[in-house]
Order: sequence, then C-alpha cells, then structure tokens
Amino acid sequence: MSENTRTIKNAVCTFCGCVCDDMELTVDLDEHRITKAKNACILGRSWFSEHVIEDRPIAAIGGKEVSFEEAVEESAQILTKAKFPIIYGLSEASVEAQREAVAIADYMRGSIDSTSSVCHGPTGMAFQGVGESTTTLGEVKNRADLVIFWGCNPAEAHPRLFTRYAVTTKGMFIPRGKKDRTVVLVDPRKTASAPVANIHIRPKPATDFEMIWALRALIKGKKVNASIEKVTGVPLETLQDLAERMKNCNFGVVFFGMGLTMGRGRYFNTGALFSMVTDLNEYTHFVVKPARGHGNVTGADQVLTWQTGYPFGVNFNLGYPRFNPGEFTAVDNLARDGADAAMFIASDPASNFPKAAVEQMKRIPVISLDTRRSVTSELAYVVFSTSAWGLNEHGTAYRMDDIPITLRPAFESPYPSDVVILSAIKNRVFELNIDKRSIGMSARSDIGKATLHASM
Amino acid sequence: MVSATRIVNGKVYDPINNIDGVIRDICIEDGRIVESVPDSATRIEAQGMVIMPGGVDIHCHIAGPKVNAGRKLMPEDHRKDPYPGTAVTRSGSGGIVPSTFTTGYRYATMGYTTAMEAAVPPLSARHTLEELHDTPVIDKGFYVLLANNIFLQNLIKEGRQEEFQQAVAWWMNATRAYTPKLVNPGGDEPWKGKRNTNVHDIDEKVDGISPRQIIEAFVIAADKMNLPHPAHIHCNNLGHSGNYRTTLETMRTAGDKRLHIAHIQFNCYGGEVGKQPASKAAEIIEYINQHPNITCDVGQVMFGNALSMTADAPLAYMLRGINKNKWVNADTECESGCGIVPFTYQGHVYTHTLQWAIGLELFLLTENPWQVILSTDHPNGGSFMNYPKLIRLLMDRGFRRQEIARVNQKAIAKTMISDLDREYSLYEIAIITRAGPARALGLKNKGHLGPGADADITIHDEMEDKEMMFNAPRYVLKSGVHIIADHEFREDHTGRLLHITPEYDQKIEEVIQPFFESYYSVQFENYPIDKSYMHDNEVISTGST
Amino acid sequence: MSLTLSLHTSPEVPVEADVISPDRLNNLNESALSALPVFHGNVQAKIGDFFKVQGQYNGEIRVEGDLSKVKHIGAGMTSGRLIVNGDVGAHLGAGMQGGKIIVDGNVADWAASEMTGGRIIIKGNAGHMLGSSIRGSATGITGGEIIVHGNARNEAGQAMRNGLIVIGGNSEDLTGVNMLSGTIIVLGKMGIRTGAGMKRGTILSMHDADLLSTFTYACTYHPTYLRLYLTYIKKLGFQIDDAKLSGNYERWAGDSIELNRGEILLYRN
Amino acid sequence: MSEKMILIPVRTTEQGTALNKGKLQEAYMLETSMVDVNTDDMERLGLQEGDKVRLSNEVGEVIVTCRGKKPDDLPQGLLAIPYGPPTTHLMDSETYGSGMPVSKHMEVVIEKVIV
Repeated sequence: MSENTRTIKNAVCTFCGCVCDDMELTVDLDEHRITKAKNACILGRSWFSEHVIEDRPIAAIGGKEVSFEEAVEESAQILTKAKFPIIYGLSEASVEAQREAVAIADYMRGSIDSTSSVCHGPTGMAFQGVGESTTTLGEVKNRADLVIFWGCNPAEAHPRLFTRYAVTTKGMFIPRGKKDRTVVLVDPRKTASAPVANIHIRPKPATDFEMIWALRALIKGKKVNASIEKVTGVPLETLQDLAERMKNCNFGVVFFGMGLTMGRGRYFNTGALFSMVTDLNEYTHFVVKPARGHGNVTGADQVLTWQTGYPFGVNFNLGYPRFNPGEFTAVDNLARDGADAAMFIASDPASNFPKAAVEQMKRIPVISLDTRRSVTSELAYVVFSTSAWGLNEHGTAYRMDDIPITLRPAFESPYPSDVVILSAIKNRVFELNIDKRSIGMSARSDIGKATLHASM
Repeated sequence: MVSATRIVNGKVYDPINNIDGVIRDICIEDGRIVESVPDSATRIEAQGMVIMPGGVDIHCHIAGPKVNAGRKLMPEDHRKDPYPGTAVTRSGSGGIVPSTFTTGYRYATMGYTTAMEAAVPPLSARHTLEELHDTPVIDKGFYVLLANNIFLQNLIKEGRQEEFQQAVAWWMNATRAYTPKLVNPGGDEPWKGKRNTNVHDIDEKVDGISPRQIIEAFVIAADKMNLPHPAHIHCNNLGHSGNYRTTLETMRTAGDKRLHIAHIQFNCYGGEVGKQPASKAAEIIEYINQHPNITCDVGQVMFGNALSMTADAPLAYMLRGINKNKWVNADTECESGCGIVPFTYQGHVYTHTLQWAIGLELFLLTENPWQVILSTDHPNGGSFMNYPKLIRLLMDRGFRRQEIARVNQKAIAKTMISDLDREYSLYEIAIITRAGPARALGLKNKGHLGPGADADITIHDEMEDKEMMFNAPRYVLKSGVHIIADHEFREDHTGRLLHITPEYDQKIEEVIQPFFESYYSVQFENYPIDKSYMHDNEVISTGST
Repeated sequence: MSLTLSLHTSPEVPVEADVISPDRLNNLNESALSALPVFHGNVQAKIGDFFKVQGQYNGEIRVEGDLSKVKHIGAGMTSGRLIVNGDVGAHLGAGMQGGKIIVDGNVADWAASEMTGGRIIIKGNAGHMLGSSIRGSATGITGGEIIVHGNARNEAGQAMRNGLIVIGGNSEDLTGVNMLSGTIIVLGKMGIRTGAGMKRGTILSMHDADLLSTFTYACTYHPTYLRLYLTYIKKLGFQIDDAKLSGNYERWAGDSIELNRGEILLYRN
Repeated sequence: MSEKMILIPVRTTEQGTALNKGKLQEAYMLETSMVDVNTDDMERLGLQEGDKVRLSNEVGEVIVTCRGKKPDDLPQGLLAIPYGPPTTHLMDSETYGSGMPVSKHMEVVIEKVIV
C-alpha cells in the first residue's frame, strides 16, 4: 500500500438497493483501488475492495482488439440491421447511461428491458393493477413500530436495511430503536435474518398467496376456511395474531423480496400483498416496500417510465413504445421470439437466464458493456470494457425507495464510461435510422387504429 | 437554428404591452424579440393569423416522483394513445400522464412554451430535474413542498421566524426550485403519525402547530425575500363541502401580502362536510376582486379522464373511497405525503358538474382576469390537452350553452352559470394563458412580445371555432427556434430550467444539519443538488419586483 | 372460393398481422391483398412476403401454415369468418368485436383478450391469459364466446365482465381471477387459486378443486339453468354425459374479500 | 436412491461477496454450486456432507455439492442453492406472461452421484 491516498466522505455504495451514501472510502491513488470502506456492510466492503482495473482491451470484436470507434460503428450496424434487436440489463448503470440506452432502443426500434423483469418486474405489474402504499426509508426509520420481512433475507442481501433504515436504527418516534419495534419474518427457511425477528412465521413454500389472502379476510373480519392451516402449514391463530398486530400498530411496513415475485403466482403474490396493505390503511398507517437490489435497477424503472410510459419490457418495433411483460421482456424475446441481435449493458444474463434464452444468445450477434469479464462478455461478439459506475464515474443511482443519490467516484479508470459508449452508439444509430423513422410514419397510418388498440 | 426571423402581417395580442389585435411585425434575433432585423432575416407570412406570446402554465404536474408513479400506474391509458417519433422528435406515450417527451411536444403543439411543475418533495428534486431535462421544447421550473417539512415547522413553533426564512432560502437553493409550495399545511403529521387522520380547520393545532401559523410564516418569508412568485398554496380541506371558509381564511391570513391560491375551484364549495357541495364561487371571487395581492389559478375540471395526484395524501385516500380504484400512497420522510388515484369526471354526476360549473363561474365573474389564471391542475382536473376546449367554453357563449345542456341540471341550477353571458376576447385569453401567469410568476421576459422578451411565440390561423384554433398553431417558436412550422415538428429543443437563488446566511446549515443527521436517511452533504443536474438554466432574480 | 392465405416463408422474427381480418381484406384483389403491410419485427413488409394469396373474399378467409410467429391475426375484427389451420401466435382475436374465428391448432398467449363480441373456437390448446385484460386494465372480455377444445393455461378469463368461456380440457392457475361477471366452464381440472378476487360470475368445473380459504361451501344442488348451458356446449361438440346434465354440484360462494357474490360449482355425482 | 424435491435459488452473503471478485472466479463458481439439504433428508438419501448430487428436471441437470442444514433451519424436501449458472440450467424459459422465468420452487429430482 502506498502513501498516496485520499479519503472520500459520504461516498455511495451501489451494490444493493440500499444505496447507502455514508461511506468513508480510503483510496490508494497509486494502486487504483479502495483500501478501506468505513460504514460499509460485508457486501459493500467486497464491492469496494474487489474492484480492480482489469487488463482488457477497451474494445474487441470477435475476440480481436479494435479501436473504440470501430466497435461503436460495428455495434450501430448490428443494431440497425437487426429486425428484432433487444437491449437488456441497466441495473449496474447510472441514470445517465440508462437514458442513452432508451434513446438507442427508440431510434433502432427494438425492445428494451432491465433486470427488473427477472427481479421485481412482477412487483411493477402488481403496482399497475392495484397501486401501492409506500414510503421512503427515512419514514420507516422514524415511525415504523411493526416491521415485516416477507420472502426476503436482508441479512444476506441488504444487510444495512436492518441497521441503517428499518430495525435497530433510532428515529423520531422510535427513540429506542429495535426495542420500540416488533419485527416479523415470513420465510419457510430459518435464514440469517431470523435472529432479528420477534416472530418467525414459516409457511410451506409457495403458499404466500394463500396466506396473504387469508390475512386479508381476517383483517376485514371475514370468515376463513380452516383448510388454510393445512394449505400453508401456519396455524389460524398465528394468522389471527398477525392480522391484529397489523391493524393495531401505529405505522406498519412490509418489506418483501424474490420469495414473492419469483414464486408461483408472481404478480398475484405481490398484488395480494399490496392489496392487504391498502386494506390496512382503513385502520392505521401501513406501507409496503419491495427490497430491491441490484444497484440502480430502481432507476431503470424510473427512466423507462418517464421516457416511454412503461417501467420495463418496452418495445419500439412500430415506432412508439409498447409494453407487455411476457412478450417484450428479455427472456421471452430471446427464448420464444428469436431476437436477432442483443446489447447487454452492465449485466450478465448469460449466467442467470434460462438455458433456452442463453442458447439464443449464442446464435446471434451480442454486444456487451461491462466493467469486467463475465459469462456474457465471453460469448459476446462486440465487447466494450467500461469504467465502473459509482467507483470511477459520476452519475445518479436510485435507492430502492426511489430516492435519487448522486455518486461520488473514488478513482479514475482507463476505460470509457458506459455513458460515453452508449452516447456514441446512439448518435450513430440515429444517423443510420433516419430513413426507417420516416417510413414507419407512413406505415402506421395504413395500419390504422385496430393495431393501436388491439396490439398493445 | 435560425438566427433572425421577421413575422409579418399577423394580428398581435400582447396585453403586457397593451396591444390588442394590431397588425405589426415581430422581429427575432438570438432567441429574443428585438426592434428590427436585417432584410435577410427569415420571414414568416402571418396574414390572417393571430400572434401571441407562448402560453405559460402556472400550475401543472408534469415531472417528478408522483408524476412518474402516476405514469407507471396507467399502462392501459398509454396503450390507447401512442405517440410516434419523427425524424426530429423522440417517441413516447400519451394519455392522462404522458411520457416526458410527449408532454413537452404536446405543450408545444398547443402553443405553450413554459410550464411549472407544482409539487415536488425536496428529497426528490433531483429526480424532477432529470425528468424536466427530458421534457423538450418548453422552459420549466418547479415548486418545492415545504409546508409539512418537520424541521421548518419546528422553527415556526419556536417562533424563530428569521431562521425559518434563512432555512427556506437554503432549501430553495439546495433544490433549485422556483418557489415554496404549501399543500394542506399541517396535514401530514396526522396522516402519517396518527393513523391516517387529517387537520380539519385552519386554526386546529396538531402537535402544537396550526395551518394558519405555517401559512403566515411562509407569506412573510416570501415577502421579505421578495420572491418573484409568492408562496403557492393548496389550501386545507380541499375537495370538502364547506371549504370556502378555509379558503377565505387562508387569503385573509396573507393580509395585503402576495399569495397564490392553486386550483381554487377545488376550494370554493359551500354546504356541510360529508354532504353535497354548493357553489361559493361568487364569495371567493368577490374577495379576489377586492384584493389585488391575491392571484389564483382555476383548476378547471373537464369531463373525461383525470388522475388525481397530490401531496395531499388524505384527499387522495378520500377519493379512493369513492371509486375503490387503484390507489398509491407515498410518504417522503420529514417532508411530504402523496396520493394518486385515477378518476373520471362525468357530466351526469352532480358533484362533477358542480365542480365544472364553479370553475367557469370563477372565470366569468372575475373583474380582473390578470388574477385568475387558466389551469386544469393537470392531470387532476383533466389533461392540459383540454385547454383549447376550455378556451372555447370561455369565448363562445353558444358552445357553452350547448355543453351546459348536456350535464347534470340539478347541479347547474345551483350555480349562476346559465346567467353568465360573458365571452372572453382573444385579448383576455392572452391574459389568462400568457401575460397573467407570466406576471404572477415574476417572469419579466415571458408572456409578452416587447423587445427583450424571450422569443416564445405562437401563430394561429384565426378561426371561428376557437377550440380548433388553439389546438393547432401553425407556427411555434421557442427561444426563436422554429419548432413547429405548418403544423409539423421541424426541430427539437431542450428548454431551460427556471429557478431562484435567494441569499441566505450559511450558518443556517449548522442548525439544519443535526436534525438531518437524526431523522433523514440520506447524508446532509448529499442532499443539495450539484450543478451537474442543471443543464440549460436561468436564475430569476429575487430583486425588486 | 374463399380467400386463402398460405404461409410460404416462415418469418425469422414475429410478424404483426392484424391486417389478416375480414374487415381489412374484403373487396381487394389478390395483388392488392399481397401488398398490404405487416410488420416483420421493426421492418415494414407485405403480406405477399410471407403468404401466397389465392381466391376472393366471400365472407370467409382461410389462413394456413405454421403461424406460431404471426401475431394479432383477427385482432379487432367485427364480422366474417376466419379459419386458421395451424398453430398461431399471440393476440389472436384480441379486441374482437364480432364474427367468428376457428383455429385448427394451438394458440399462444392473450388470445381473445378484451374481446367484446363474436366467437372464437380453438380446437387445440390455448396459452396464458385467454380472454383476459391487457396489463393495467380492470376489465377483460365483456362479451362473446371463447370455446377451447384442449387445455388453457394460467389466468383464463381474468377480469372477465361478461360472455362465455368453455375449456374442454384442463385450465391452470387463477382461472377466472378478478372476474366481474360471466361464465367459465372447465370440463377438466383447474389449477389453484380459482376465482381469486372474483366479485360476481360463475366458474364451473367437472372435477374437484383446491379452493382458497375465502370461498365458503353453500350447498349441493342442481342448478336448473345448468342443463341449458351444458346442452348448448354438447352441441358445440363436447362430450358431456347425461349424469352431468342432471347431476348435483357443490356451490362455493366467494370471494369473501370482495363482494362474495361469485360462485364456483364443482360436479359431485 | 432419488427423490423429488423443491429447489429454491437463494441469496447468500458468500455469493454476494464472491460476485464482486468476478463471476468467472473460483469463489463464485464454488459458492453457486453448493446445495443446502436438510440433514434428515441427507440421511434418508444416504448423503454425506460434500457429496456430489445430481439435480435434474425436464429442462436440464446439474451436479452440485451437498451442504447439510439442520432440520430446524431448512424444512424437509426443500433445497437451496445460491443463484448462479447451475440454477439456470434447471430454469424453464416459460414466463407465464410475466417476463419472469420459473426461478423459485422448481421441482427437481435429487440423486447421489456415484463416483
């Protein structure tokens, strides 16, 4: 370790959706790495300390090193020639990069989707169905006397949710921290989060919907069939007790995770939870909060929504945005509809998509932007090495509660940012597609209203 | 970019310069209106056309967290109204809450070139700036929600008015906002902290503070700081029968100091709480007629789809109780509440018709149109896309009668609307959509066509049907750029952020910071917005008005 | 001779072809028909690029081939007959208002979504969201008939407000979820969470089902109108033995979280 | 001996920290190829800590390493693997019209791999 260090206060950790902004980083300016991250959790510490500049070409095509300009040109050509190109990822990218990505999708007339679709996409869909009573994390810290974690495991996925925002932290009306709160965990497994809970309810796997539905009935004073006990493995008295606690708290909050969104029922599970929380507002103040992560996936939802009207799974084939999860989402585009080119930004779908989707990636030209080698960059045709958002670049990240935080980079990277790369590709795609954009205009008037109404 | 333009032979309406339908040339250079331009300037032939300054929307909801939540909430609405891109413009979605691009372009296609987002929690100001940056063509700014800010309330409770004013100034700078916004002052604490209740009277104290104390503190601070636009208030009891008394008391609280009442139509109701409302438009407008220190925007209700989105969370919850539709509640720590509910105004419903008629009464009863500004509180009373129709309702008595005949007659009978024969002139329309809002906002370069003004100009074919006429200006120039010509987009444009930077004593940060460290979830140092979010912007001076 | 469109070139990526509808194809000759626009991914193409067009429209259109990448066939149609031979892609008959579609094959997701009238007969299986609403909307089909001889997957009749859906085989999860009114008949088995959130309407199955705890058993009886429905269905070509025409059904009322005015009928003997 | 069980991909701290080292690094590969099994289930299936087991379903199969969990921590019949490439090999691409593939509660057959 060299003497040449500097300290950055109030730096931002972008590993999980907590986006904690109280990091104190010690940066070794000779070694180009962060040697200490005060206030970081275990995940944050590894996020900061493991980030080293890899020795890779700035850009490569087909495994051969090329110039930045050549890679931009090739990418623009690929995306323009394709009939059904897709852009996917965006979770570990700043809002500034996400904006450029949506512009490319618009100009190239393809699909754009974020990691939301395989994460909290079903939460977004539930929101569109029933709405949501929610809050910023500070209000949880200040007021929540009943905190429920449902199908999520913050101890291992969002460690500082406990210490900084929701459990042990003290707030305006919660002067004694955890002593003033009741913490409930709903999870079939005794996870690392279990010790923090006053009450641990362990339903049978994939029976969340049934359990929430019964709770809704109990909250409303309706009869619940005794079969609920057999179905969920949770005694009726336990459910009754929880229903009463929820109605009688001063400010209740439910955090939930993949246990609901990925399970059988998907957006119906999350929709049921949202509805339950809405019901509870007849009795007291109650809110619900998806425990979102990776990085800036929340920002991707925001940017896509303000630019297109829809949070993820957006398609521009006809010259304007359309939304349909299950049709315009990345897994479906690849595995079923045979997307013919793909650009993956700051994500690694080759390592977490279903096999059939990965098979399709291997058949088509793939462009990858990532700070480090990944399964996806290994199979990509055009590979850009990027600097790391937050660590090397300015920008904005949205916390899981939709609060935007400005990043404070620690040291410089020799690689360009994804904003620079995407902006260059955008400008070229814009030029290449001007004709397509005017042809589409006339085509639309021929197709007429039926398409507009029926197809989206 | 065209550097110089001369518009010839058009009929000019420019109330700030007392020009009422006079044919004269308008010259433009470097984005501003000038006395003359060289002969080589581009000419726009405007014979048979009406020239006005670009429209100024003083109160709408077009960007920020609640707007984006409303957008996300309504895919079924966007689907029916796609907005294709062109060779120069981005694509988007329409509907009651259009995407940012569509919002900017649609304002432009109606001849509006400035719009103010009316309610932003400080913690989300950064988000709002990002959205406004993606809202093309128009110049824009936003009002920042401060009335339910717990820190500021504590200062008021302790009688620390001087520090309060410093803190307000600090917040304006930290968020890059245009003016303080007060929504249901004092109503957040009972909502969040006392099981979803509300404050019901301007003098009711909750935790030691009443709405009136809050309003007073802001009125005084805004006056002392000489803000270009005063405190902008959404009154208590909005939407409830009998609330006109609260509105009168709110206006009285200001004394002879300036105050802007937002979407005042929603605060003109007689009757008993929980029962059918009646119109008290005449009482309210009489007060305004006698008090030139008050301005208001109407918040006209238009039949059809709306989306109620407000920092007044208890109000949204009340509306949700009516239709059991999807509902969003969103708390912002220490600062604000928020509620969102889809809503449809229907002509056959008594209350909806009454609201519609009250708005029209306000317009038609005012003695001074400079004080009564056109708005629909977009999208709360209906989309801003209704402005042309609203203009026709004001300008065309025959059309108004037709519309009156189609709606709930019981409600109509409870108002004066059938007896009001007034028809607005083009000059008056130019006041309530251009000159009036620009003056109320303290925007000296907007709302008129005199030399030095921003070259934000709309040129309409003069038509009998005023809805048609205002729906489709033939030309729209923004900062001198020919955005629309012959009804088609010719160029894209980013627009500027309008904000204020009142001076403050830096010592106030030492007072704010400890509170922040205890009760906020973000670091104090990360809260103020840095320059990287500013892009094109213009500071409006807080000097003498 | 009816108008026939035979697929000669399989699309590489989905083709959006709501233009394949009686409303759009009548009164046109073969060359005009071939020139009609479709979108092949983001590229504007022509019907003739994919289909061989023969004959003249006489109230009937036949479409042949593996159409599993052709979407929106018959979307929004108001009258006439559309006969499809082969598997077909998503959004078949979406927003259909009238007329008749017969598919000899399987159909993908969102068939007949937000339909308001007409009839769709599917001889094979249907995908997810058969006769459902589109995202965000509170109402699915408001009229018409959807007859599936095979199986249907999740969310059949989601948010349905009126009309009839018959599924000859099995349905999967969330059959009739958020239903507002109308009738769904499943001759086979249903998945879990049937009728969740339903306000009114009837869901009938010939098999036992795992119902949510918010449905309560009311009685076992023979609903008299059922014979009428089942006889009608029998005429459509379904096997229904006499025991079911006159047999007893368990009536479960729900969903108690909502109005509790919906019913699920399960055949007993 | 084989048995049908429910597999839940989960997050672990080790998976999270290994991620930062790089997905092509050994630590990540190692952590994402561990399966948690209830120790009673292990006994019944004749499995020892560290044994290789084959998980398979209609989509594919993977070989992962067995890691015992106390019956109180993980119910019988449930398996947990940290998210990663192995779990994706068992994942169906069907999204039920949601965009979300089958990523939790996958039915798999577990059997010991005889070396």
